Amino acid sequence: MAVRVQAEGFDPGAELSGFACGRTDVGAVVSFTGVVRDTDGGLDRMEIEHYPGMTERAIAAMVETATARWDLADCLVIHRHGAMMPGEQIMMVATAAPHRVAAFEAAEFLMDYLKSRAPFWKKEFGTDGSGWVESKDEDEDALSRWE
Amino acid sequence: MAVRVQAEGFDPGAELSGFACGRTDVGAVVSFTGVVRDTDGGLDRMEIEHYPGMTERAIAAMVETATARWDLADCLVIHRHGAMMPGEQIMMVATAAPHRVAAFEAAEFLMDYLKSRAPFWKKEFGTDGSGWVESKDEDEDALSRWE
Amino acid sequence: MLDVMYFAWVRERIGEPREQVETNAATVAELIEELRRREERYALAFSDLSALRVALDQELSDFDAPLDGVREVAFFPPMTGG
Amino acid sequence: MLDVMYFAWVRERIGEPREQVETNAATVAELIEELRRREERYALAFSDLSALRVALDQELSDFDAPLDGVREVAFFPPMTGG
Repeated sequence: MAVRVQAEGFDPGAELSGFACGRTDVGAVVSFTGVVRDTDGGLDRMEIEHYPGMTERAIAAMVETATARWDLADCLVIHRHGAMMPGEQIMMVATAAPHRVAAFEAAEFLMDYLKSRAPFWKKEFGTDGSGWVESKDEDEDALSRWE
Repeated sequence: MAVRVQAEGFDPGAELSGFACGRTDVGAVVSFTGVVRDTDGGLDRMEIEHYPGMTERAIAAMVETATARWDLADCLVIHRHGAMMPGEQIMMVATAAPHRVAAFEAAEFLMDYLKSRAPFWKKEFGTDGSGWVESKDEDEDALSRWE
Repeated sequence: MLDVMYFAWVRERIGEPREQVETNAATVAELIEELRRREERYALAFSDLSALRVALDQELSDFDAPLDGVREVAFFPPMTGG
Repeated sequence: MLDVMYFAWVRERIGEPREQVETNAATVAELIEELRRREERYALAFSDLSALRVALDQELSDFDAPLDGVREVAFFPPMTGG
């Protein structure tokens, strides 16, 4: 189990290669990577603010809940803060489990909670000015699946 | 969209690094890797038989269905046949989409169909002899989610 | 003339991966009946149809499907990919 | 003496990321009332509580939570991680 909150970029492929490898009790590995999206071509950069200390605590609590709920062999969460360009990775979650359903569900659980319960705030800077990304009702609703 | 059916091993990390990268219309990348599991320590190797020709057709049809159903920017399926050792990768699915729900659902859809509708058969060789892996009712039931 | 293929334990019970079959069977079920009557190993392989799947020209099909125009028939147990 | 922190647009409206606040407020709601009365920028930042979240000592909490024993209070909009 590892949690990293960092400003530096990372390579999801390299992270996946080193994750839960050589373990014979693992049958399924799921990874999710979040990328800075710029559908309209008007985004210059994204800046992510976070709450140092609370971020690490909140993510560690999510990982602990996931580990108690699903049979997981390993779990990795990386989340960046600071400035990043379109196409760059924002964050990554990886889960390893004996069975595929546990690996998928735990990864989705962690993603849903990271979206709405980890203290990160995204601000977009583009050709039309800047603005804070607003939270979506559907992200809040997604949490009800896990109650 | 790429489908590879092969005897050779592969590196999921290297595959993920080259997948859908540098695209600014992608916000979410999900990967699933299936690994030869040996919980009891009695497995020497696994051999996967397949139906050349039908395998490629069946997987291509699944990818087509997924692409029609979800807003996907890219999709990758790799599945091995032949002999492999505990800890080795059996197969991999990767999906890239603007949004996380589509990427997750399409990856799970492809996994569920690969389990029960792609012509692969697993045989385990261990200290207690050899035997064909039996299909599970729960794998068949998983398909009903997508109907 | 049909190309008939066998996979996994069906192949092991029949003893070969494929063969050419001269038949006038109208459906998969009729073909299975013909094969069953041939030899014990066929009867054994086709003893429990609920444990078998069939593909016609590389598409999953049913036991009551017609063989009209079909060139390749494959019998195998439920798949265990992924 | 409380450490009060602000994030995202709350920080921008208040004009600083953190400050020390001398208060006898018993709850988060009382603290917000005190801050609101101070200056226009606070009134603006706290104008719509439905758009705000609060954490006490780095744990998400509620506006009616007591401040007894709390050292660090943080105000911010709904989170947008992931």
